Formats: sequence, C-alpha cells, structure tokens
Amino acid sequence: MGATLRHQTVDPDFRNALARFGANSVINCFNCGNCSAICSLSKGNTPFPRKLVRYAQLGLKEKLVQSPELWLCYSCGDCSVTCPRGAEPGETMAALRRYSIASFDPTGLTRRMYESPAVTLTVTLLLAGVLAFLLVSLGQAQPMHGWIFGLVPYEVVHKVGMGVFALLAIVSVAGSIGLVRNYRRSMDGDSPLRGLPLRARLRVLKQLGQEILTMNRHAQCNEDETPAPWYLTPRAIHYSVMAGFLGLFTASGLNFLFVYFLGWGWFPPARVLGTISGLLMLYGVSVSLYQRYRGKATCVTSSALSDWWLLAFLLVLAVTGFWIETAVSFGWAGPVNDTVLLIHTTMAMELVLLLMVTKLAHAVYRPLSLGLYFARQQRDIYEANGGNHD
Amino acid sequence: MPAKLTEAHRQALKLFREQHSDLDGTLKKYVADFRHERKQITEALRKGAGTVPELTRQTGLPVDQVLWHVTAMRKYGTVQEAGADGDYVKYEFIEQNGK
Amino acid sequence: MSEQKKSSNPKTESQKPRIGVYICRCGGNISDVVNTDALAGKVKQLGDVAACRVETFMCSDPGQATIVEDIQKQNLNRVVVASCSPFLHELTFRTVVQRGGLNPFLYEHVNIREQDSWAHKHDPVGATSKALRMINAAVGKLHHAEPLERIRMGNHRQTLVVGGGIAGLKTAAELAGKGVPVILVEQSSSLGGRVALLARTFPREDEGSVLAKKLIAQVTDHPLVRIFTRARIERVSGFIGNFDVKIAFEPKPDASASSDPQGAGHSANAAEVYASVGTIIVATGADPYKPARGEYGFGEQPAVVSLADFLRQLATLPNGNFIWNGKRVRNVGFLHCVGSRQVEGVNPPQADGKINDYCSRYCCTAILQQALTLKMRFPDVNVFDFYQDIRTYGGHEDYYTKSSAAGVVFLRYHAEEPPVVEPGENGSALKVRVKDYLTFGEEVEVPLDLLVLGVGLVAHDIPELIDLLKLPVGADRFLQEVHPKLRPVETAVNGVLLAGTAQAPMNIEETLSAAGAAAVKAAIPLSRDAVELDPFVAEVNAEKCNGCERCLTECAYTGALFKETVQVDGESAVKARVNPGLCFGCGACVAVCPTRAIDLKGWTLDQFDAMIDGLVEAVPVEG
Amino acid sequence: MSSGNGAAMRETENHFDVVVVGGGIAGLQSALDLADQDYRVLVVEKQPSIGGRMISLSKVFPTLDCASCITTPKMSAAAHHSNITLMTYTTVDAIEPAGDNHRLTLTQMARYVDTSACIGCRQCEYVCPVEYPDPFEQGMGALRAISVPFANAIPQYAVLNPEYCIGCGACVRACASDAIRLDQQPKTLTVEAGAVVLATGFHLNSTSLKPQYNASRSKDIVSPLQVERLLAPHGPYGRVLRPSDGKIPDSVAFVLCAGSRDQSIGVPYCSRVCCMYSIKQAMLLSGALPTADITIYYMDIRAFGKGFEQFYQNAKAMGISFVKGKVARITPQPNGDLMARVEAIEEDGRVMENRHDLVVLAQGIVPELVSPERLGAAKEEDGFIRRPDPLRPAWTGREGIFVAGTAAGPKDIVDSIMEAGSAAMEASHYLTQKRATADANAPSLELEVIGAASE
Repeated sequence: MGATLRHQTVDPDFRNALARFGANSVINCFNCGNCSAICSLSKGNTPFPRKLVRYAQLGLKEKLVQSPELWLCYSCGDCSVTCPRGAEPGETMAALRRYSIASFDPTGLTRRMYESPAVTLTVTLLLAGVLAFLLVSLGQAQPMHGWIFGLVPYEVVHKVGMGVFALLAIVSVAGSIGLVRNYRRSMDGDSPLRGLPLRARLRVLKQLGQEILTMNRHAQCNEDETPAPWYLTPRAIHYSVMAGFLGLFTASGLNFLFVYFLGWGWFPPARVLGTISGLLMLYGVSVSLYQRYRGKATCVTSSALSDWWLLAFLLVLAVTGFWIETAVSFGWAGPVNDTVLLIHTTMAMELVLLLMVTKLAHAVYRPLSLGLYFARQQRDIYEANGGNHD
Repeated sequence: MPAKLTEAHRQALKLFREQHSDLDGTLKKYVADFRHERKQITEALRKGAGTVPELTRQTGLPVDQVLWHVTAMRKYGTVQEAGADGDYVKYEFIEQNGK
Repeated sequence: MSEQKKSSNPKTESQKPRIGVYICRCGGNISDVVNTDALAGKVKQLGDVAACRVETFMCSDPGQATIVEDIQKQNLNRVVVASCSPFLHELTFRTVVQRGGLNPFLYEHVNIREQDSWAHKHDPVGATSKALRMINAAVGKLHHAEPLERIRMGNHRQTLVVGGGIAGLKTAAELAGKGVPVILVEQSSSLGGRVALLARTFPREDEGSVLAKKLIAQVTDHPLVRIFTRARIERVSGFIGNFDVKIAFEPKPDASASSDPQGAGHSANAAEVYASVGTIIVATGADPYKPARGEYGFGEQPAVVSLADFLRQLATLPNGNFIWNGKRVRNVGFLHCVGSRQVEGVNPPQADGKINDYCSRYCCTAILQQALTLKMRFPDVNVFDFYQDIRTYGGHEDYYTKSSAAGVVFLRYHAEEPPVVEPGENGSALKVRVKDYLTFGEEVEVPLDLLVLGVGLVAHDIPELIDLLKLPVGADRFLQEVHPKLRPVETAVNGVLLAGTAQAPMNIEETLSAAGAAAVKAAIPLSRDAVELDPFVAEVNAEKCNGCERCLTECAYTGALFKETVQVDGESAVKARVNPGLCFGCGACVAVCPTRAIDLKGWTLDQFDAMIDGLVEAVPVEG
Repeated sequence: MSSGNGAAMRETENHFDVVVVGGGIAGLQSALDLADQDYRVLVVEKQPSIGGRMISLSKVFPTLDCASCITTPKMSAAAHHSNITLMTYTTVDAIEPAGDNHRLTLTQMARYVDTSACIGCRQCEYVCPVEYPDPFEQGMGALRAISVPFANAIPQYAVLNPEYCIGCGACVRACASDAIRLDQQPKTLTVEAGAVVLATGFHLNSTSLKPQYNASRSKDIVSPLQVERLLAPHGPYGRVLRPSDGKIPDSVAFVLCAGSRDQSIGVPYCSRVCCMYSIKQAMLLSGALPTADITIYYMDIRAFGKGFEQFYQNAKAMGISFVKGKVARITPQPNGDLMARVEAIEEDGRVMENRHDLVVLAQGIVPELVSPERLGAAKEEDGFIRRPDPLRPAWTGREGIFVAGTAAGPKDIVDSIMEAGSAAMEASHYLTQKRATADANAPSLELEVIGAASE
C-alpha cells in the first residue's frame, strides 16, 4: 500500500453525495473482496473495485480521486453480476468516475450536470442555442440557397474553432494536471517516471499506444460470458465508437487543413476516412444504445443519464454527418439540409466544448491513467531489478 | 441355495427385464465400457503393481476412471495397496481372490 | 466370590466360563495401530475364551448381531468387547448381551482406543501387546463376575425447576402440559427473567415482555405448577427419582411486593417447603457481561454504555431527533466482543483470573438488531460497527444485510489490536481509533457521540447450587453437559438437567428449544413407576464387618452408609449397612475397611486382584 | 403417564402415536425421546438405511468424536426399541387430517428384496457383475447393482438399483435365503398418527451453482461431504487422495460461503455449519497429511457455539492458515493444479492466485423437502419449514405437526438434537392434552409446606 494517511476521519455522509452520481449500493458491500478477485484487470498494486468501494463507504474522498484504478476499469460488469451482496461495485466505479470528473472541474458545472438531468438538459440546450445563434446569425449574410458550405463562412469557423480549442485545451490541461497531481499525491509526491531510464519511458509510450490501438485489456473482461461473435464483444463495440470518433475528428481536421486552409477543394483521403469512421461510429453507437436499451450485456445493467447523453449525441452526430455527406455528394441544397448542417456543426462544437465535463472526459483520463499505470509497472520492474532495467 | 432358477424366478426375471428394458441402450453401453475398462486395468495390474498415473499410461483410460476402478477393486478385495511412489499410492493385484 | 448362590440366568450357573471376546477395528481408529488380527490370534489362546472375533464397527448392527448369535449358538456366558471408551458404548453392549439372553453385567468393556491406539500411535507393537494385556485383565475379571440386577427404587413423579426465566417457564409449561407436576423456584421476586426486559427479540421481533407474560400465564394458573419466588434451594439429597429438596425463602422486604410487574403474588410463600422430586432442571440463566471500569471507557466516559442499558433506553425514546442524556446524537458506535473472545495478554483477566475466551453467540445479531432499529427510527444518525467477525448465523444474516443497507458502516478490528476509545474533540464526546482491516489495516478515527458496548454473556454465579447438586462446571464457568453431541442437556448427575443459558450463551429461540429438550429428558424417567439404577454400589459382608465405623467417617454421601445394631450369636454388634439408592459406588469405604468386609458390586476386590494378575501375567505377546 | 395410552394404540397395526418423517439424527432423537415415554412411534425414512447425513460424516466438531461411533448407537437403539417401528426406503407422499389424527400416505419403494427373508449376508452383492458410483461415498467408491447400502447401515438388507441391474439373475441364484424378488412393485399404504414430527433434513446445493468455480471442469473441486468420506476411517480410498488422479494432496483449500450468503445465487442466509465443519476437516486433514498446506478462505468465521471459538483458535495454532476473502474464481490448469483467485483483503488488497491441488467448496444447506405443504406444513421465504409461534419453536402451526432439525433451517448436530428433544416434548404435550378428558388417575403435586403461607 505504500504510506497511508494516518488518522483519517471517516465521513459516512459521503455516500449520500455519491448517490447523486448514481452509486446507490455502496453501503451493501460487506467487503468480501469478490469483486477485486473476479476482475481480470485488477492486478498487482492497483486492486479494484473493492478498494474504491471501501474508500467510498468510509468517505475517504481524497483517496478516491487519487486512485488511478478508477480509470483502469472498462465496466464489464462481472463484479456486479457475481457480487454476493448486490452491492453493484461496477456501478459504484462508474459513479466514482463521474464524481472524479466532477471533482477535477473547478467550475462545479460537471457536478451539477451529473446530479441533475434538468441542469444537463438546460446546459445542453442553452449552449446549443448560443452556438446555433452564432452560426446562423453570421451565416445569414450568405444567401440561404447557396452552396451549403457557404453557410458558415471561414472566419466564423475559424474564430469559433479557435475559441473552442482554446477552451478545450484549458479544461483538459486543468483536468489532466489534477489527475496527475492526485496520482503523485497517492505516491507521496513521487513521480511514477522519476528515475526511469529513457528505454523504460519509451516502453511506457509503446504500451500506451498499443493499448489505445488494440484495447487488449478490454478483451480480458467478461471471462465467464459465453463469447459473443467478435463484432458484438464489448471491446469491438467500444473500439468502433472510439475509432469512429477519432477517425471523424481526424477527417474533419484533414478536411479543414486541405480544403479550407490549403484550398484544395477536394481531399479524397479525408473523405474516405470520414466515411469509414462515420460507419464505425454509427455501428458502435447503435449497438451500444440497443444493448443498453435491452439491458443485454453484463456491462449495461444500468445506465446513467450521462451514458445516454453521450451516446445520443454521438448518434445524432453520425447520422447528420452522413446526411451532409450525401447532400454534398449529390449537390443537394435547401433549408432542410442547411438545418441538418446547423445541427451537426452545433453538436460537434458542443461535444468538443463539453469534452471534459461529460463522460467523454474518460477519453482523456483513461489514457492518462493507463500511462501512469504502465509507468508504475515499469518502475516496479525497474526497482525489482535493482535499478537495472531488464 | 437355489442355484437353479425356479419357474417363479424366471417369471420375475422376465417381468423385471420388461419393466426395465434398456430402450436407448444406455445401460448396455455403460456395462460394456465398465467391463472393458475393468479388464484393461486388471491386465495392467497383472503385469505388476502400479500407481494410478502409471496404470493410466498403460491403459490409455481417463485417469479418474482408473482411480475409480482401482478403488472399486480394492473395496471388493481384488486389489491392495503396495507402498507409495512419490505423491501416488501403488496398487497391486491379489491373484488368489480374483474372482 | 465365584460360587454363586443365586442367579437369574440359568445359563451362567454351574457352567465353566465360556468367554467371547470381540475386538473392534473402529473403522481404522484402532486397527491402524493395533494389529487386531494378530491380537485376536493371541486372545484365542487365553483361558476360557471360547470365541474371538474382529469387526470393523462392533457397535454397528451387524457387529451386535454377531455377539447375539455367538451367545446363543456357542453358549457363551460372558462377553468382552475391546473397543472405544466405555463412556460411549458400555451401555450399548450391555444391552446387546442382554438381548443375547445373558445377564447384562456379565460383560466387560475394554477401552483399546482412547487408552491404547490413540495414545500409542507410534508404537503399534507396544499398543498390540498392551491391548492383549488389557483384554487379559478383563477376562480375569470376568471369571469373578456374577449376575447383577439393577436397583429399582420408587419414583417421585414430579420435577423441580430452578429458575423462573423463559427456560424455566418453558420447561414448567411443557411438563405440566404433559401431566408432570412441577415446582418452580425463582430467586428474584418476579418471573420472566431477562427476556421480560427485552424490547424486541430476534429474529421474529416479538415483544420480550409479551412473550414472557404469555409463558408466565401458562404456568401461573396451572394446577400442576407451584411457583415460589424469592426462594432458593437450601438442601438437596438423594438421586434420580428420589431427590429430597428443601426450599427456603428470602424475607419479604416489606408489603410492597404487589408493585412487582410480573406478580410475585402468584406464589404463596411459606417459611420453608419440602418436596421429593424425580428430576431437577437447572435453568438459572446467565448475566450480561459487566465491563470493568475503564474498559473501552466504560464507567469513565458517560457516552459509553452497555448494550443491555442501550436497548432498554432506546425503547423509551420518542421519535424525532435522537437525544441521549439531553444531547443530540449524530454518531453512534457499536463495539462487538466486549467480554467475549478475549485474548490472553490483550484483555485483562476476570476476577477469577481467567479470560472469557468463548463467543457469546447472541451478541452479533443483538447488536445489529439494535443498530438497525436505530437507523430505522433515526435515519440521520450515523452508525459505526466495530467487529471481528460478524456472526449472524443462519437466517440472522438478514440483520447484517439489512443493517448494511440501512447504512451502518462496518470496521473490522483484530482481537490483538482492539479499538481505542478516547475523549472526543470538536464537539463529539468520543473518538474511537481503530486499525481497520477492511481498509488494509489503516488506522481510522471515528468521532462518536455514543458508544454501545456489545457485552457478552457470563454464567450466572450460583456457587451454592453447584455445590448442592454437584454440578460439573466448564472452563467457561457455564454448567457442563455430559456430552455436547450425544446428551446435550444431561449432566453427569443422573436426573439433573440443564435448560437454557445456564449451560452456554443462547438466544431466545435456542433457549426455548433447549428447555423443551430438557423437559423431555426430565419427563422420560418420570413416565415409569420406578427408576432403575446401576448396581455398582457397596455391599457389606456382615460376617466380616467388625463395626469399626471407619467407613462411616469416610463416606461422602449422606445416608449412603449407616450403622445398625444386629444380634450376632446372641450378642448385639454394630455393623455397617448400605442404602443402595444413595450410594454412589465411589469405593472410599472399601479402601478403608481393615477386614475386606466391603466390596463394590461389579468391582470387587477379587476382581481387582484378577485384573492386576491379568495385566502382569505372562501372556503370549511376542511375534 | 402413558403406558395405558400406548397400549390402546397398539391394537391397530397402522395406527401410531407419532410418525417421525426422516430417520436422520433429529428424527431418531425425537423418536427415541417419544418411545422412551412409551409412545408408539413409526419412523419413515426415504433412504434404504436410517442414520441420515450424520452416519456418513467422519468426525464431528468440536469434540472430534467419530461420527459413526456416536450415530450407530442411536440408530441401533431406535432399531431395537420395542416402541419404534422403522420403515426405510419409504416416502411420505401426503399428510392429511383424519378426525383429530393425521392420515399419512406412504410409498414403499421396491427394494427387490424380501426384507423378511434377507439376512444381510451380502452373497448377492459378491456375485453381482455391475458396479456404479456409490452415492454413500459421494460417487468416489463403487457399489454393486445389488448391495447392502453401507457397512453400518440399519437395517442390513440388500437393495437392488434397477438403473444398473442388467437382470442377469446371478443374485437370485446366489441368495441362500431366496430373498430376491425381482417382481417386487412399489407399495402404497396409509397409516394414522396422533402427531407427526417432520425431520426431513437438508441437502447441499450444487457445486456448479457458481460457474466461476468451474467445479464441472475438475474432479478436485469437491463437496464437503466428499471430504467427510475421504476422512472417514472406512472411506473410498482408505486415505486422503485427490479424486482426479489419486495424488496425495499437498495443498488443500477450503472456500467458505461457496453456496450461502450470496444473493447472486439466491441463498442469502448463512448455512451455520460450514465454518465449523471446514475447520474440523482442515484439522483432520492436517492430521492425515502432515506436510500439506491447508488454507481456509473465509468472510467471517462463525464459531458461535459452545466450545467452537476454542476449536477455531486451536486450528489457528495448528498452523492452518485463515485468509479473509471470498474466492472469486477457481481456474483448473492443464496439469491439474487449481488456481484460486482471492483478494488479500487484510494485506494490501492485491489479488492473489494461489495454487492448490484440492479445493473444497463449502456449499450451502438447502431443505430436502421441497413442498412441505404436502406434509401439512408451510414454508418460509428461504424454503425451510415455518414455525409461527415463538414460544413453541417445534410447532409448524398445524395442529399436531411438529418439526425438528435442519428441516426448519440449517443447524449443527447439537442444535438438531436439542430441537428433536423439544419437538418430542411438544408432541407429547400435545398428545396428552388431546386425551386429557376425565383421567381418573390425574397426577397431582405433592409437597410439604411448613409455616404460614403468605400471599
């Protein structure tokens, strides 16, 4: 365990706070350790979920947000299914991640959004309204029946885009710093990278890259499930959503770079990537939504608002994206297509804007935590070998 | 001792066979396997004492089946223990009692 | 003594002893060490041994059948079984021998398990030779055996129940219902014991006082039950079927006895009462452990209370805020195993120098029941539970599940590192520091406004009764049964039975079951006109007795041995005589008699001589 | 009381004062306690022998008495008691009211052996050519298609298992007393009883309840009843071997709460005895296998009975290791090793994978009687027989029907014996009350009061 905080006072009221993030069964846990032992990902010095459930029971908040284990979990649900007390450790982990995301957000907006569907809805709509207004009011300078990409002038995209990315960068950096700082605190201020030779650091990067590309850890989940066809495994679905998202992000970037910045007018690789990514996204999100709706897979015994929110957002994005692509290909125009574009653009911007305050934040925190985890593994190996790597 | 069956016995046997006819052949197969396995193990044991893994290698039968047969033979007096070999007990055949 | 004047069994008369010896393998308990087959070979060579057999389980039906068959077919007239302790099976085989048509006392039991195979595991040859010598001694003894008859004595078909708690009340109610008259003696002025004081019982959540009242109602108006309160047993003598009891009374403090809630008025107390009863049930109960001053802050911190006090007071509190001693309480702790599961060197010893190393069984469930009640009534109150193991066995697990779901926070300590209770700070009365083994052994600090000590049960202090009834007491100070599995409510004193928590900690349901079991064991001997006692009592050979009276001074059992003046050759002489009903067969008189005039039936001096010869005789042990 | 009552009852063959359903330790104790009061008792047992679960145990906690040594005398006492009639291999199909008595419908299953002729010589068994896994030995030993069920069975009659009998007739030829009746059919009969004691006992739930334990993939993931047989002096192997290949195990693990205290398998209650029998088995194993490592994985050690805590402490002192943590998964390896995955709760919370070569799953106790309603009783949510009156813990709520032992909930032998006595008491109380009309010889209380009685 390393050093511990001595004389930590317990705060049983914490579980009430946590309940607002969706963890209702923390108190049921009688600490048998089944959840940690059933989890294929709970290894070495990063055991979970019981450790975090226990911290939650006692209200040891600092220890909670300092735990990188939160982000090592892929929510496979094995722990909840086999829990002898119905304590739903998997749900607790998810709620703790929400709590953790909220705790990195100094504005407090995240917490309010998690706690209240009304706030989520208000923020979403309000932000959409602002963005749409911005886009439409500026776009009205152009004739509505013009070539649809004329709808949004370059300057608007540019300015809004700059603003968005600046905001995003600030929030992400703040959140990531918070996570790393917490992690360091749990290691008594020590850095997981300190003293690691370059080769080991590179290995950490390599492991991280591999993990992001393959999601191999995710494949270790659900040992007891009768194997689903490969295209229906949680890993495949998650992978398609993630790859779709990254692909679309990249395609948009490429398009922006070549079409608008360099003025190529037509950049086929971006279009191909965008199409494939869009299909992946559409597939992943649809299956995911369907499974959540049917409560079919172990991982979706219950879904919080934030889960639906994100999936719904991604679904609308993917559908509208394809609409626009089709419209562009066939040279359609008209107010319907304009509106679709407006929705698409608004939502894309909103998603990016809300990145760090929604479930999507895990796209930042999980790789970061994984990196720290790999680093710590490397360091353990390094130290076990008396400072000589390998 | 009614070494010879009376008519009443025969009638009873007939009735029993009718009532418990082995329609799908499960019992027939069980008994055939049982006899075959028992014979193989008996033959292996006749060659000399052995542990369960040794007998398994000689007969090619599943190891838990070998243990079960040896246990059964021990119970009914055709096999006895003959020391140990590492973590395994050696069993030997008792010729004179082999019925 | 081998010449018998009379015999109930013609078979044994004028016959040369034909002894059957039966050796039990006891599965492998005996035969894994003793070479039973070789032993049997040697035994066959012993004098007058007509049959010798080895069986896997002599006590099993086939084993027993063998003995019966041999007695009948081989004309055996004496039997030896070499097996386990006579405590387990002597009676079994006496019955077998009787079934075979022999007098049951022409039987000798040899213990080659506890006294041989188990004791000499690593010396099989020595153990085999020892077994042979032991059997030889038994064979020698049997040469001098004579048929004996069990002593039949009159039977007072009524029962004395000591203790008016639910165990005593239940036994009285059951026995009276079955038609057995009962005298119930209660030390205090009221019936119902501790249960009457309980708010709610688990697992059925019945009102304790209601349960007690129902039971009290069943006995108070029953014509076959006579209740004496403020009463105690002053004298007991006699034996099963014939206990003579004297009941004495505490003086009444004043006339205010009617203030008693359970109504002591049911009993018409007298100056003293004498009764003869056939069986006695001891249902004297147990007490909650009283923590020492300073034990977890008890007696020093007003915010530390015992569970018994807590549940009494909780029942009286109004709903709303949880107010204790005038202060609003937010955080309550429950501490398990106070006065139970104590560890040498960690917990200070009790007054008698011992520690209470036993588990008090009822407390885990009782604590969680209170914790749950507290959470249900005052949901704002935080409840912390400090435990070692949660022992909510069986369906009581429900209390654990429910109290968890209600939000009780559990912390697990190790007996070697009990929680430390300190004065609190920042407005809370107490601070409990505990190394919590659910949180990786981290030291956690819990601020508390109230700490409830989950006290265990200790045996009720009844030294006089223990002395009067010669009751065996276990290391845990609770009364000891004969055999925890086979005879769980009987004591070593025939006819004296245990009911309820006098024997061990139990909850109400278990106490009532135990009381039922004790009642049935009390009823069985009373279902007959006479009681039969083992014939192993002293007998005086008047011809040899010289009237020295040494035996009289040595005898520990009142009335068992007395002197009488008889006419011998026209002269009066003092001779000792035995009352077989009162004699315990201890043999003290035999040992002091200078003229060998006293003998114990079944264990005569001649028989001892023969046994010693048998042990040292040259027997064919080699090989 | 009583002998008068008893005698009157004896006139009709099919009328008993009390019928005890179940010939295990609780049923036998109830029967003995009633018969000793001169009630005429019928004990109906489903199995071919009385003795219940207890007769198959090795030793009992916390006294470590040999179980057969203390069960056989009770069995034998019941079998030879003049007031007790035994009916084995018989089921009770229904209990219905009949006036103020109970009418029981019984089915005597076909033994294919005439019990009035069988002398238990086992000649039929010696010639029978078919062997099958012996249920008494939990499948580890062999039994012939016709055989006496086990060495100390009572009664000692052979019974033929038609599932394995090939109808060769060898037994018929071998039987010296011509007792084999291959044409025997099940027989239905009714008896009347003044009162009934249900002592129908328990069975253990399945080892495959938790798929994570992979019991179907290894013969070395065993039931505690198997371990009882491994440890019994006359067990299948005559020593402790692991059932997959006969290896002498060097590392044995006990997984507590493998079938209880687990909502995910629908058994939320605690089975009460697993902690103690596991500790007992661990102690006996460490005696039988002095060099073996023995681990008990537990959640809470529930050593609550008299002498239990000391027993637990002794086991710890003997070197048996107690690890707090629920085993989440057992993974059989190709070489036969079993890896048990458990969190090191009391250390740093890391997940351990420990190697064992025999793993005992402490399964849960579930009621043997599935529908007590047929027998005139109701059941609780957990399936055990309901006892509605807190002051009469043996009463089922139906006039004259009582319950004893594990039929009313999991419990150990002592508590079963206590409850059996209690049930016997309540039954005899009930029978007395039923006949209490105008007894001329009504008992009265006798005592001598000296001094003025003051109210």
